[in-house]
Amino acid sequence: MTDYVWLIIALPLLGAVVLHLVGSRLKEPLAGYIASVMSIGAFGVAVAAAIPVFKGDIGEAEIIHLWDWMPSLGASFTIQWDPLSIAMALLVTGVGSLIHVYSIGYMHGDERFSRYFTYLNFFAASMLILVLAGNFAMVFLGWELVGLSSYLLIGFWFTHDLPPAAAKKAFVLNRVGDFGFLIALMLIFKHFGTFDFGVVLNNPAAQIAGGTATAIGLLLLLGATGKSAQMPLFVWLPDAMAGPTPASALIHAATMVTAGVYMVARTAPIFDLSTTALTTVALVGVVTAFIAATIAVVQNDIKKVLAYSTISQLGYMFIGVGSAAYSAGIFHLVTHAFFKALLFLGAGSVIHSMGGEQDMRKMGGLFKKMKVTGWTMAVATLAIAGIPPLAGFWSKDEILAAAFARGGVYQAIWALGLVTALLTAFYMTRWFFMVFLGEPNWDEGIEPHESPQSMSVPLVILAVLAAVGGLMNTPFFTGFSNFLHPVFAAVHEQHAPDGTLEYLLLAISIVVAVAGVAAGWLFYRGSAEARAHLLERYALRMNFFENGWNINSGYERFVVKPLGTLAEGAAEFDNKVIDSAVNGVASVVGWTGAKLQLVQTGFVRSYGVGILSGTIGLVVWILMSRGR
Amino acid sequence: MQELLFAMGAAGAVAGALTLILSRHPVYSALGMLGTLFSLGMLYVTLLAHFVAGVQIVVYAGAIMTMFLFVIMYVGIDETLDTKESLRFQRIGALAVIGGSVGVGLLLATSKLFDWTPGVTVEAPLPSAELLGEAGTVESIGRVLFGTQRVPGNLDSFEPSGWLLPFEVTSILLIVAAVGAVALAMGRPKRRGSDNG
Amino acid sequence: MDFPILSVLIAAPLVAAVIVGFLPKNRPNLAVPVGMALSAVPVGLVAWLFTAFENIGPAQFSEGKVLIPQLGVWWHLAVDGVSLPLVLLTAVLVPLSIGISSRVSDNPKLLVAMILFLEAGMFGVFLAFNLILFFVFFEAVLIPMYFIIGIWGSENRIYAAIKFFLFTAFGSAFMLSGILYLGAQHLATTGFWSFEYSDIFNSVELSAGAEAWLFWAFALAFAIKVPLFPFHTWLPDAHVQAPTAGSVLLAGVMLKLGTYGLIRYNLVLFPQASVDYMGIVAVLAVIGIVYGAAVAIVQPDIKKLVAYSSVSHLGFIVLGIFSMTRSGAAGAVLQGVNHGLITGGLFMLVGLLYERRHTKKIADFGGLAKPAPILAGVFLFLSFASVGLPGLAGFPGEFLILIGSFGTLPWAAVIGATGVILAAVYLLWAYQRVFTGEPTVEENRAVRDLSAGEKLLFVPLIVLVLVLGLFPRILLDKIEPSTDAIVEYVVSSTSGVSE
Amino acid sequence: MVDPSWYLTLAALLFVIGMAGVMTRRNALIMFMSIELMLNAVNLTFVAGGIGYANPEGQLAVFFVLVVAAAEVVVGLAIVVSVFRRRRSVNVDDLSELKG
Repeated sequence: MTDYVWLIIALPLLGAVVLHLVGSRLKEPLAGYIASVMSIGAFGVAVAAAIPVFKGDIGEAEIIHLWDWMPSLGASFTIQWDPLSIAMALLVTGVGSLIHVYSIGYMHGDERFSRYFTYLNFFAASMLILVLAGNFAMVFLGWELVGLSSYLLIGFWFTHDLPPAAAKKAFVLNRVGDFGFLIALMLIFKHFGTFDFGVVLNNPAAQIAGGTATAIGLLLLLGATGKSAQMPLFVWLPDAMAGPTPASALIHAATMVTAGVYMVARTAPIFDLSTTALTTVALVGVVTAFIAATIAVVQNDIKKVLAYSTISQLGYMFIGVGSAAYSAGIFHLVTHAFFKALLFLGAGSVIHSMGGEQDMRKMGGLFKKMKVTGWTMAVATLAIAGIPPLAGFWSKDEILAAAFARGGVYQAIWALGLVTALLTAFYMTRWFFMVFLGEPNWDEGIEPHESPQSMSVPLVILAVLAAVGGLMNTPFFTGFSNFLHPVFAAVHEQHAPDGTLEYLLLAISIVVAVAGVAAGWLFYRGSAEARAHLLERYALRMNFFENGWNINSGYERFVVKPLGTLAEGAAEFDNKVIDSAVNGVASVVGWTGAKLQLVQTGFVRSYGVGILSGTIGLVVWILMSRGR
Repeated sequence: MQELLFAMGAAGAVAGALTLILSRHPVYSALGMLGTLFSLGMLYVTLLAHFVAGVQIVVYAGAIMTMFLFVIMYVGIDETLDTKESLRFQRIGALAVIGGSVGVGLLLATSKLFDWTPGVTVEAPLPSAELLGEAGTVESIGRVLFGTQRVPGNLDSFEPSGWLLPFEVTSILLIVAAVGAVALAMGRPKRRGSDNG
Repeated sequence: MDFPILSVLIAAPLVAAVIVGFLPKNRPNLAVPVGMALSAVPVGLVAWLFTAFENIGPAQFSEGKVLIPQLGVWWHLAVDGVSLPLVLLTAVLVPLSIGISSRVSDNPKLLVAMILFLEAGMFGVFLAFNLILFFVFFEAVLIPMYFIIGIWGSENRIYAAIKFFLFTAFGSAFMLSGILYLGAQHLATTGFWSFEYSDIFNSVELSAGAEAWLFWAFALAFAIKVPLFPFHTWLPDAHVQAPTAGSVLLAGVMLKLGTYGLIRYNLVLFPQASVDYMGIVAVLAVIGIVYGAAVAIVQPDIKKLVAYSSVSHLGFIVLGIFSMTRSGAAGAVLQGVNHGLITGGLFMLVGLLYERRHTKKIADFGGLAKPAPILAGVFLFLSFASVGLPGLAGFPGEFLILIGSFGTLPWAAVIGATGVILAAVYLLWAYQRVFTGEPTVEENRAVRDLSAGEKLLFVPLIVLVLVLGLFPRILLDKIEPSTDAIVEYVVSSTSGVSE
Repeated sequence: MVDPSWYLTLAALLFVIGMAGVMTRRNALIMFMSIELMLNAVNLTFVAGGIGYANPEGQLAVFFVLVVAAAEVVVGLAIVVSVFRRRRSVNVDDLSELKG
């Protein structure tokens, strides 16, 4: 019935192939149109295929087998079409389509315009492979392909120095995570003998004990921390902002980085077997959320703030899935995709109109010049800050409530999450104020202007989604959770508490969000001098936060440098020890030969002596052996 | 009588040999060699190997030594080499080899380690002079070499000996040697650039 | 009698070499196109072989003629799932390596003839089912490669050629003694000499001690060829000095002679010893993976970097073979093909870079993606394939190996998996330094992109890398029956493998 | 009749003298003659041995030795001549190019 869903992957892939082959011969907007059509087409197919599921006509997950990949491992190209993958597919194609359209305006004039859309389409296809996969091997395929497209898009402007380095850093750190994923896959195969979701995720307790589940869970988490930029591997994401902004919006905010969350939710049956793994997920999430938020507070780059904010919000999603509130985590993933994509696109719009300027200290007062962007950003800021009834509020609150309800260490997580929520509201308000309100601090000659329609229309659509998207899952109407329920039917899902406690937690969330926004407003409404004075007093501590808790330099000092030294040492060892040993053997042989060759005097008479003494020796030897 | 002949021949041979290796002038050496060859021919006669004796005189003393003298003359009879030994250890080595071989010989002569006469005991009477004389004739050697005709004139009764083929093959060796000698000694046109002395 | 396809397969390149040798002296430009055209004949033969091949375990297309009856030496050729992919790889890589030599000015005729001679030898190694015949081919391939390195190599070529030759010949000496011992054992048990693979397999009974030393004698020869740590130092030297065609065939095919030998001979003839020592070999393989990658990271020379990456990748293959699991062995064979295509392609690119810039130092390059975007793109594509990106050819083999070896040697698989990270580090870092940024040096700005002819050379590689990445079944269906049978035999006839 | 062992002893003596000549003389021609001497000594043993065993084949061997000696002398002297042409010397110590 829905076996045409492979088109969802095929269309963007086709777009990528076509653009790759003929893109350089196409006139500028055409490439963008083709790519956008492919993406929108995929969205259309996804919607069409989702309708029977929405209607409830299809209860079970549908498995569409395409072809065998590595049959002996149970690895095949198989699409699993169930509510979770539907949600992700709709999100990827939907938000993706908007970003495609937006990019037509944003990338206008770039000399590698068509190449950009090749990559974008390719990314969409890869991400769809990831979320539609019906077995772990195919997930891994998508997992790596999104890494590749991320690499290509971050390093898109390859003639500059920063993007290629950032791209490589992103890929390598992702690989570190993949290392964990890979070992998890090995464990899975060892215990299940296949990678098929249908086998592995269908009552895994029958095959593996708690310890194995913990191991698999933690290893999957390592993979997820790489892809979803969590502690301790998150350092690549801020650097990844070197790529084109719409790509950041799509890859590093809305979709790819959420793959880790999706992964944990998808493997919920395994995490369900291990409290340890689950709690670790939540702890990683909350620590990341808090640290990233503290860093975001002091960033001055318009995209870096959003990058750290993304990391922080991803942390929330991890808290959600780590609290076994899987649908809450996915819900936040969706709402976050709306408002964070919106924020990035808005940032892109600002950067576009400011001629590439990214330093917020050189902005300010843009609201008047860019009405559409300003308004949509206001919605997005409030949404992420958690002001009801915008999207961010509902999802964040549900996560925190679920964590609180779980009790124990989770209540500490809840508390820290709340602090982070406060920080979030604060730094987003700061962001909005620095960019859009206050006095203009533009450089000479910059004439801010509203962006073209291809950019502003997606902004508006996303703003609407960010505003009302949260309403699909509130304490009063749990539509989204119900929709996802079949996926998590077999696991012990944590739900937010009911009744009074629920409303109390709701109230606390509102208070915190408002307080954060108010603090930001109060602080950044005032004069710049007063702020500067205050900042000076805490400059030292600010440096620490500004440098991202020195995690980057820590890596440099404790990982990269030692590894480099080790590699140098190995090369030296190779040269000095192993190769010298080989050459040593050779020279021993050579030396022996040189010594032995002295026997060859070249004088016939010496040879004569040798021959004759040998003859005598032989005679003696024969006689001796005869005589015996 | 025989003992006297043997003593004379032996003395001549040894004297010639010593002349050969001790004289500084190669012509004297050649003459010494010649003496040895004649003495050996005489000894062959005492051994009743008349044909071998004849061949010895004709081929060795006649042909081979003539060739030696030819070459000696060609390279110059005044070619005398310094008697001072230039190679280290060469004399010592030579002495050791000679001493060793003499030692081994003496050892063998005195000890009974090795029985020299398989098939014929030492005590057995030596074959008669007639029989031996028979053995040294051209005819008997020809028989051994080529085989025998049981019935004279009847080719069917011919029994070849195993020596026939090897003996004929030696002719190939001689031809090859002759060709080789011609090729080597023929004055080659000097090739440009290849002469490194 | 059926058409002796395998003998013809070996004869075809030899005939081609002779034809190339008789090309007119005054038209040296003819050698490369003629050589390529003639090397298409084996491609066609192998393609036919590939389609006619049945997906069963035992060897097929067996053909034999006794050469030395008294010693049981036969001209016995056959092909099975272990050798077929490697034969295919050889047939594909040879035309490409001839094509990449089109700019060789110094006696191209001889070079092409050497390459064709080499091809015949490599076919022979993979197809021989008689130990003596195998040994003869195994040694014969050294000769053309020795000349290819020694004549057309760069500055230090003589050193590299001799090192390559002596190193490999040293190992072979041990193998030869092992082969002779096996023949003599056959004489002792059955009363007549035989070096036939099947005879030795069926009738030679070995004591535990004999099996152990024979295992090491064969393993040493193959370990040097592979090359396994610590016998690898000839490889970087040989690769750096060799001309492009030499590097392509060296990395692409000749290293596989070693891994092929390990499967065909060590595993099957000495199963108990293989199981006994699988840990030791796996340790060496894992060291090779990590060590090769680590050394590759800091190489200042791009060709050396690719060479050390081969050490790392070949470590994976050996690990797969000695995991004694079905997926490990199948993955090892598959990875052999994939590595050949990918690394062969990388060496071709490095050769083109050298042609353009006359340097192999990474530091001399920079920003080449701007003047030569297609070259950069192909390099990046092959780099990602080499890194093991799923969907490209490098992945299925590596994945099968890791999954398989985790079953029996979990620690090795885990440590080996770090090689996956390191591969990304060295290749992407190299890409970054060579291709990205703004070209600073004037020569780099003027680097020519791939010409049409050069593009054509990479088309088959790229297509194959994609096809094998997405549809590895094409090969796996042919590989698995044979490797499964081998692994099952080893596991069932020994004790000590715990899966 | 003299006992054949006397002949053998004489042959051994001549052989040793020939050996000494080969080892100590530098003149290629004298070395050659020494070698001829050794061959002759062997011939003597053949003949004497043949008598001792009453076997004419001992004498037969002499002919073979003779042929070999003749061939050797022919080629050897040719070599000496051609070497002399090049180097104006028959001193074998000058000919040490084959030194290792």
